Amino acid sequence: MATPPSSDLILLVHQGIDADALVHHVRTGADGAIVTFDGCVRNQSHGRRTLYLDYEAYESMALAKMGEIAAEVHTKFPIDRVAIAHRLGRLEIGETSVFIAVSAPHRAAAFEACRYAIDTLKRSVPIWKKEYFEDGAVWADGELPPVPQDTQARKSAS
Amino acid sequence: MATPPSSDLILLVHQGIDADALVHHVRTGADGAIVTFDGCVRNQSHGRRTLYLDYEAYESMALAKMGEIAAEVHTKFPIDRVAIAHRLGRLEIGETSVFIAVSAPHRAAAFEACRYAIDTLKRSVPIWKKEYFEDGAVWADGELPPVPQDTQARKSAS
Amino acid sequence: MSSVAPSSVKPSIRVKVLFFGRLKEAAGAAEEFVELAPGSRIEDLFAGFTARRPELARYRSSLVASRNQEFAAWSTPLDSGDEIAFLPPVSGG
Amino acid sequence: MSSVAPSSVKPSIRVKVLFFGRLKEAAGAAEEFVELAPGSRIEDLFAGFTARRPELARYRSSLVASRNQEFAAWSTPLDSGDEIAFLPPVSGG
Repeated sequence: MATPPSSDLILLVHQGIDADALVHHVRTGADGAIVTFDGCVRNQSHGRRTLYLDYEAYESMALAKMGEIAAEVHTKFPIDRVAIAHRLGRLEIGETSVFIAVSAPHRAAAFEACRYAIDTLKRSVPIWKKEYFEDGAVWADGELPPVPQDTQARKSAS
Repeated sequence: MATPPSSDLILLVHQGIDADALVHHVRTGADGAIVTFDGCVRNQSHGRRTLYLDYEAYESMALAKMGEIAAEVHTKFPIDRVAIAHRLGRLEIGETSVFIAVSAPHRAAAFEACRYAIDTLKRSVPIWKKEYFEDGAVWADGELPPVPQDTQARKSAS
Repeated sequence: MSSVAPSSVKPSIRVKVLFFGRLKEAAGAAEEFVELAPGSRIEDLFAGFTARRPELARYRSSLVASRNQEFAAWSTPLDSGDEIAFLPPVSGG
Repeated sequence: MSSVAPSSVKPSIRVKVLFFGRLKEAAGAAEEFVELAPGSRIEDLFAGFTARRPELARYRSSLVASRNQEFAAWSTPLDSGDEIAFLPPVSGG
């Protein structure tokens, strides 16, 4: 898989995400637009009051997948730089769990790339969220990442 | 015209825009997503090296129009809060000329509302940018805002 | 400077006019007060300026007008106390 | 625990297995090392776990596997030293 340009920043952190540092990282004199996405902890989920969340990750693979998303975004959109950070561990209401910043010469690409990055992250990066309520905890519903075609199986079955 | 909810923040500033304050303003425990747009000064325009920019506004009308955009965004998208700030006066390369933050329970609305707000601002808010190059200055090409149907003229012509 | 009905007995109306951007430079002023005959429209007001400064005429097709901070058609009638602005294509953001 | 060819003379292979999220709780472990017959596939590895813990079988249709940090089909053959993970639906962001 492609590796992201060294100008990109990909982080998993166990403390608060420093959003300003990520924005600073992507800002260059060549850019006319920076779009950011800040995913934050809501105080409720499906109508139940949330107390806090706990995120865990398959860290080495999550970092690799986040880097692949950054690389893919560069091939799909005329952008400049990408920064992606995801936080792990316990998060309180209002805290930022994921932050993505994309810089580009023009705004359309920055918006589209940032949206693509978070949509893809939610579908394909091995991170899991457990939601704690007053009466218990549940693993959040999620999405099954797409897996390569099962060509081996077809071959051995023929 | 509709006025924006008092929870929105609409600013014209003559110094640096405090992006953190705008993001802080829109963040509530009910939100899962905050999308921001940061429009910043590029180091070139159509291949000519830019030295700096100077923005002027019809301030009272610009504030009114920015407030209308915020109000309109609330009617079009299921979002929580909007903050819009535009800077005026001389801006150096890399500085932020406009900053928009939108919070929402879910990310799709936050992205769409933020994009709609900046697109509409660029089309309809009376602000003008003069670009200073090494060999002179020009008023940037712009867009003519849409104007109400000329019904009076038609009536008097009949 | 209006082309509408003579203002012999009627009192004139007085409006504030603002110019912005390249139009401000072309007009040589940012702000002016103008007296017009009652019944004058925004187009009459602008015609008065082009009569005085013919070079303004070439901006006519690439500007919009506002009346009291709302975009307004050229045919909009004026009232005393109105704030009228002539706005070149906007380029904020 | 593999259903493929007998490993009488061939050396066995050894892989590292990781469980995450609800699957980690169901498996009762986050990490394990497993010895299998050469030629074993990811599906054989998982079958070995369900033989030991039948309650894992119900996760089979709602998880994906990875081999060395890449998503991998169930039919993917294993090599000694592989890091295999079983991943429930992801919910980051």
